[in-house]
Amino acid sequence: MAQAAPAGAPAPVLALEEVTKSFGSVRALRGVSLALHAGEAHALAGENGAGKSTLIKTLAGVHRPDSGTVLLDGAPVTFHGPADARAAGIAVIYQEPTLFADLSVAENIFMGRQPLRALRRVDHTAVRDATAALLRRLGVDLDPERPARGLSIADQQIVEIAKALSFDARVLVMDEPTAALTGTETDRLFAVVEALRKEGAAVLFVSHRLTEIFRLCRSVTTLRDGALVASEPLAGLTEDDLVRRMVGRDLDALYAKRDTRTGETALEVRRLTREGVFHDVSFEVRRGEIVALAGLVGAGRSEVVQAVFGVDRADAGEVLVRGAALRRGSPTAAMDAGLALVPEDRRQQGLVMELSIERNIALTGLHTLGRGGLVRRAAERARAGDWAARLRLRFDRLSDAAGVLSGGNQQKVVLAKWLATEPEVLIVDEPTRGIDVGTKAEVHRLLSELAAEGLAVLMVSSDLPEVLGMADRVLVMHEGRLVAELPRAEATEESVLAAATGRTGAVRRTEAAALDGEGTP
Amino acid sequence: MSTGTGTSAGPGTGTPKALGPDAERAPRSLAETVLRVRELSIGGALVLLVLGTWLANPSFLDGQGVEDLLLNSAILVLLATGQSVVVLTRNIDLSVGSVVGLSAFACGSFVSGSDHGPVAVLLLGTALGVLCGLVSGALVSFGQVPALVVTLGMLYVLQGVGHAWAHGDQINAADVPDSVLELGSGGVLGVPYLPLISAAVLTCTAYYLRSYRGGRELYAIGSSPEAARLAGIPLRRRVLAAYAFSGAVAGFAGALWLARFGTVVADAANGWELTVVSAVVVGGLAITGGVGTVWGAALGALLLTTMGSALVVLKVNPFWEQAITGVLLLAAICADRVVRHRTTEALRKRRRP
Amino acid sequence: ALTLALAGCSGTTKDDAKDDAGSAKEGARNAKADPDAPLKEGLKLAFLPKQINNPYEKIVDEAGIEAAGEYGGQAKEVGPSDAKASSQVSYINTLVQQRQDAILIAANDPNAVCGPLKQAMKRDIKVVAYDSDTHKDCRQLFINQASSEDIGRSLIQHTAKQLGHKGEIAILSATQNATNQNAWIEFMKDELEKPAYEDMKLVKTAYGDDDDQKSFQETQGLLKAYPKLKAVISPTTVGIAAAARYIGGSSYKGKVVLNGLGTPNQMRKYVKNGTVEQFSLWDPEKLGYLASYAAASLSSGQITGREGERFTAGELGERTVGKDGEVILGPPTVFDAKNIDDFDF
Amino acid sequence: MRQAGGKDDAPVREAGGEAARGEVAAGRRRTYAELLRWDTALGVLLVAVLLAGAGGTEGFAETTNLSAALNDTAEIALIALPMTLLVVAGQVDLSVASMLGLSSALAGSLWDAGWAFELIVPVCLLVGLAGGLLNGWLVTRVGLPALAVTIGTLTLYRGLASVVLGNKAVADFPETYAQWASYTKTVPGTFVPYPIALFAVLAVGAAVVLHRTRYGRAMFAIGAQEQAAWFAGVRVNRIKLVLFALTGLTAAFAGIVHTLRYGSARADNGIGLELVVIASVLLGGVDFNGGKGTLGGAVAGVLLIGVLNNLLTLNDVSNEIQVVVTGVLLIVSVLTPRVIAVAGERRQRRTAAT
Ligand SMILES: Nc1ncnc2c1ncn2[C@@H]1O[C@H](COP(=O)(O)OP(=O)(O)OP(=O)(O)O)[C@@H](O)[C@H]1O
Ligand SMILES: Nc1ncnc2c1ncn2[C@@H]1O[C@H](COP(=O)(O)OP(=O)(O)OP(=O)(O)O)[C@@H](O)[C@H]1O
Ligand SMILES: [Mg+2]
Ligand SMILES: [Mg+2]
Repeated sequence: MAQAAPAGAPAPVLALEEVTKSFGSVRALRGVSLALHAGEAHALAGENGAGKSTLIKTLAGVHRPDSGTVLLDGAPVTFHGPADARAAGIAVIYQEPTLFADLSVAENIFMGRQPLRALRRVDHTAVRDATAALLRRLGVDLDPERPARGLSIADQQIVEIAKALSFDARVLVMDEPTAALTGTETDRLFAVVEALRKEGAAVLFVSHRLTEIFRLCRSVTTLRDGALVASEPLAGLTEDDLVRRMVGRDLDALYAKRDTRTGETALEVRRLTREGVFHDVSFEVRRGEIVALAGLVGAGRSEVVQAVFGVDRADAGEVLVRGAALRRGSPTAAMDAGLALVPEDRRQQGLVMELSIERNIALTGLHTLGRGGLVRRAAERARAGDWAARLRLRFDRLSDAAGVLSGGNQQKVVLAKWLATEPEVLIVDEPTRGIDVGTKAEVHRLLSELAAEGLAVLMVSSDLPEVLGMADRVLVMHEGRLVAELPRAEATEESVLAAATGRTGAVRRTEAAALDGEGTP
Repeated sequence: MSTGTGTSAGPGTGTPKALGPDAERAPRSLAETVLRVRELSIGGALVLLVLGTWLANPSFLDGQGVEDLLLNSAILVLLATGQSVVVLTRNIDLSVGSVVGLSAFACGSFVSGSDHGPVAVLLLGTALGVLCGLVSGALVSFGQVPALVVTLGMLYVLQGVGHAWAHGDQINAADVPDSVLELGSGGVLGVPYLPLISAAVLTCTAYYLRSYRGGRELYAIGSSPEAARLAGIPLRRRVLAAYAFSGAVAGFAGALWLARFGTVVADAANGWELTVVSAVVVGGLAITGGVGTVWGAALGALLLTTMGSALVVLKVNPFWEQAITGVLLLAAICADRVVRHRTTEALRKRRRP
Repeated sequence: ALTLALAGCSGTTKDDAKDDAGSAKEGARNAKADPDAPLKEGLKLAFLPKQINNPYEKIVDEAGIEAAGEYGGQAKEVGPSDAKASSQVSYINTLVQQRQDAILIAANDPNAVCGPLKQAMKRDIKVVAYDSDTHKDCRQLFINQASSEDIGRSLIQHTAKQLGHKGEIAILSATQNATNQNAWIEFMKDELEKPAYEDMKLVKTAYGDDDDQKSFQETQGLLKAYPKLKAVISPTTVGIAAAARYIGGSSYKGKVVLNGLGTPNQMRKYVKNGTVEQFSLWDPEKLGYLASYAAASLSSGQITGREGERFTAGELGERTVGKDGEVILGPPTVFDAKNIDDFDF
Repeated sequence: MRQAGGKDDAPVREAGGEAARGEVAAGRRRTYAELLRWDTALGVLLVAVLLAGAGGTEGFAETTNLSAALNDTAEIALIALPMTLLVVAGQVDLSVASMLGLSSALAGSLWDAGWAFELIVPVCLLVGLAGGLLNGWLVTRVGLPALAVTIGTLTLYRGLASVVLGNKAVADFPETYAQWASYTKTVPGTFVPYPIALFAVLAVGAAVVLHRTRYGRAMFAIGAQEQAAWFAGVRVNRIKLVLFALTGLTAAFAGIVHTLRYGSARADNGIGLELVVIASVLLGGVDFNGGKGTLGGAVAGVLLIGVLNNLLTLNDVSNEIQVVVTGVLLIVSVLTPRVIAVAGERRQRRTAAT
């Protein structure tokens, strides 16, 4: 396969040559080569499980290649650990944020590289100030001294970005940094990355949002099943070309939302409040309807759906499913009533990483898999196998730990686990985070079909095209309050963004607000 | 243990992650209180206990009384300091009791009938402790095996070795040189050496943990070993060092034990591992690592020993002593937990009015 | 209430608990004693101390093992490293399995070891208790260091003399459940009832658990809690050593009397520096020696453990089995500044 | 270790087409893996020790010896069952030995007061249940870590035992019941004493619960990732509470067994037993961090320590050395699987490189 090095360019800053890497019987990388040049942004594309993260971890010194070489400035190097790669000026944003939950944001960013003062003591003030400056540059409002515990996935991602930007990297590697971000944050990130690139940094960028690839990068390497498909300039390629390279075939329309007739109210939320987090949130979702909950990062969307499902306890208000009030603070009660929640954080909330794929999928429906508390293994396996096939899960064995799956495939397991409960109301929080284009279409088709069959869907998503494409109705949150409700016809990028940023003048006052009046006895 | 790591499980447990992102906007003082509250509530309990006992029996705080209190807690404070450093890295060292016993006996046989000075004894004890710590540490960090199992194994191994070596022999105070015993009973300006030494070790450790990269990295490792690895922290070296430190402190404490008690059998500090761990836990260190300070652990140790002394001074029926200690212990950790929970809840509610 | 009553009627209560104790022993005892039988060669004896690494027990057992050499027997010491009530039991079982000729035991708990010892006697293994007794049905002989009554009363008598029969006293014992300790303490209390001691008051019994450090702190606590305390009696070697150390290093030195049971090597320093005036103890080596010979005589059939039987205990000369199979070593020695240098144990 | 029959260039299987073939291959691989598992290895080791003992040590293989040796592990074995479940669920109970002592002391003092033994047993069990519930309540409702809570109740329950019985030792329990707990009375036709027979039955029950029921699945999930379990609708708190209650109950029952077996009720019965129980469970390959382990492994761990100690004692190996052996075994138990894994990785890298 041809290397697409720009003619006349100097030796690449960082390159891989013929690298292979296996995990057990899974061959994640098979003879892959890649070259990153100073001042150039390069994209890495591929389906879920194609080997992108593995490649990145090889560059970062996390994995040692089984064979093949890593070249730094044209000379072969061996990284014995992430520390070596860092020392060589490689900054990495990993797909899954890995923060020190108990430490402050500032410490997280400067851990191991804190500025020092006399006697080699850590200069805490300098750490804080430098962090504040960084966060300002990224345009986020985070207290450098708050602990990382409790940050939403998006905020965690932002801290990771700040961490990577905080040192003068020669190579900046980003594994799906935007998966949890909304457009606003993505724009800021791109501006900063662009500046770095202009200063001469080499950039490697992974994303399943193809538009972002075209916006940021000049060339692209595509992987399929761990093997190199092509490494070429982006100029002249279309999104469809890229998809074809990734998937190996053509894809149909991306968003397959079917129009359906909505039925009676399935889920009703009345004046739900969790003090300090969200206030007076009221809305309803009907059978057959997909309702999107939009807003900026940190608007409180995830908090609302978690309270609805009962994993967090609301301070006031009630949740009704088919007219019956749910017991507060009990996910079990919610599940019994037919609710399902695909949570936002798959590593902490969605999956038990150490358990096998089949047990993860079975976890939500153990009582249906046997009698008298017993679990029939065959039933368990069948259920898992079924859903794995429906969601095109890539795995080695169903008895493998969920933790060894690629990010996108983990997300599919979470989806499978909840869809398998055959809920009547499905709440999904960032359902397609990290899922590749092909499967995303699949998921959307699935949601749409299920809605057509009478399922009520409440969807939190930061992916605006997804919101606009899928939702029958869009609810918009701003700073913990529901500020707008837009029917499909009125929902446009502008109207949603305007409401999400608090410019309420532009938005029709919501029905939900009107509902408040009658909701109060 | 996977308990309490940022889970919102259980309706009653509340969400430990409720520290607001906008904590900044809440009044500073409150936020600061929260940060310090761990040490505050335990310190408060300690003060209450001392005051209460003193009111009931004023001789509790006379010269001899204070001296006894300080002397009694000195060794436990030391051990708790060493243990905290290990616990911070999300590990545990159950072998400390055995290390103290072994070191005390080794130091005893070393000085018995000789005229070695205190410095030689302390060095010997420390060296022995470092050795034990390095073995546990190497197994945990390089062998990548669960700390609890390894150190429980080390507890047995060292205890067995110590007992087999002593085999019923005992070091008599009469054989220990006076210069060594002086270390245990003497003092400067009326303050005994032992608590001074403990305080010095404690302060240095606390300062290192707060103000040096190495110290901060210990917190990082405990908070998330995975993230620490990705951040390029030399994980294994740091964990090994933590164990070596804990071992060194335990070995050092063994030498002090000899100096203080003079009479030593191989099972000195036998069974102390759980006492040390409870001191650390009472002091607010999370057993899951990354949270707490050595000051807290020291306060926990002080609280435990003071409780024991206070009950005797209060003439509590000896059959009741242990039960009351248990209740007080539970009360202390519950109070600490409740206070912390209340504050974080209050903070959350002020986040977004 | 009804069910309670019913259960009370039909249930097993203490009164109908049957004790078949002694039947095993009776069987063994039916054998006739033959006072002229020679000591058998190659007897296998096992000493089972309370705790294997207790210095005092070690002295006793080593003397006993040495004695076995004199009459051509083989003795060994086995045992647990903690003084728990239950931990001796598995040792008894294995000793039975090893078909020892005799088991010599210092019982941690008179009841816990009873059943297994009976099993041993059923298999014709002789059982001799020493230092700390088990039930009289569960052994053939008990080698008592001194009669419990003597020990208890004389400790009070000595202390009273030192105090001039006046003042508050406290006892620092070992564990709450130590049988011999509790027996002595009972006799101490009984002695104190006498009119001669009406000005003396026992204010507290504290427990140092035979743990050096705990005993140390308990002493501290006693002196703090009872400012008028004039004397501490510690009838345990660990306790008295710890108490001596605390008192010797504190302001109480010379003001508070310390008496009890201790070994000369441990206490020498405190006698010399004036912390302790006197204390007492029997000779632990003789205890082991006597026990060893008693066990050999039993195994050789010279005696069966009945009252009045006689046997020769090597250098110690002839001894007579007393009531309930007790053999008494003799009165304890009182150690003070004058004689302490004559002893080394 | 390539997939049998799989195409070389299809390393990652998509569900569907190749499923059947893949499963067969996976099944075969799993049996190899099973052989390398620590708990299986431990079972093999146990058998080896038994055989070695029977061959080389006089008196070991006699039924009386085996009965006595087995019965000596009775309390540890009984408590190890719920403890295994607790540890799998990421919790721990250090107060078990104290609860054993409390139950024993209570039985003693009630017996001394003339109560019927048939009435004493349920009262002790109730107290055990209450103690377990207190532990569970503090963990689930107050939100304290299990280690901290049970270190506290370890002191409390032992203290209560001493309050109840003081320094008395009560004996003379009814012979009929004492017989049932003794090693001299065995299940007819076997050398298995009744406490161990009961343990065997309970062990089967516990194994079914842990490995075959949804409650067992939930325990694994809680131990591995509590928050994810809670999000999946697992009643985390309820399961923890029940486990703590069961542990307390079993500890109290073990207290009665202990009392009858030794014929002695004392406040200090079973002191220090908690670490032995935990050591046995951990030796059996149960992960203290939760989420991993098998009941069979824990049972093998308990029996191995018991049998090995008996064998060593019979061979006059001193107690000190036995302690060292236990320690070394513990260390080896965690080191071995690790060494095997690392060796496997090495081999894999070599084969991949060529
Ligand atoms: N630690 C591991 N152990 C075993 N298998 C692994 C491990 N890490 C990755 N894999 C496997 O390697 C393959 C490639 O995974 P990788 O994470 O690189 O995919 P990816 O391209 O990043 O996918 P995604 O877009 O979903 O993030 C997957 O089949 C995955 O299951
Ligand atoms: N338990 C918590 N404690 C403290 N802060 C929290 C907690 N949970 C969330 N937050 C913060 O509250 C805000 C609302 O979070 P939430 O996750 O609901 O936002 P969101 O609208 O879903 O956005 P995102 O896209 O980040 O998920 C965020 O700023 C988040 O950092
Ligand atoms: Mg990936
Ligand atoms: Mg969210």
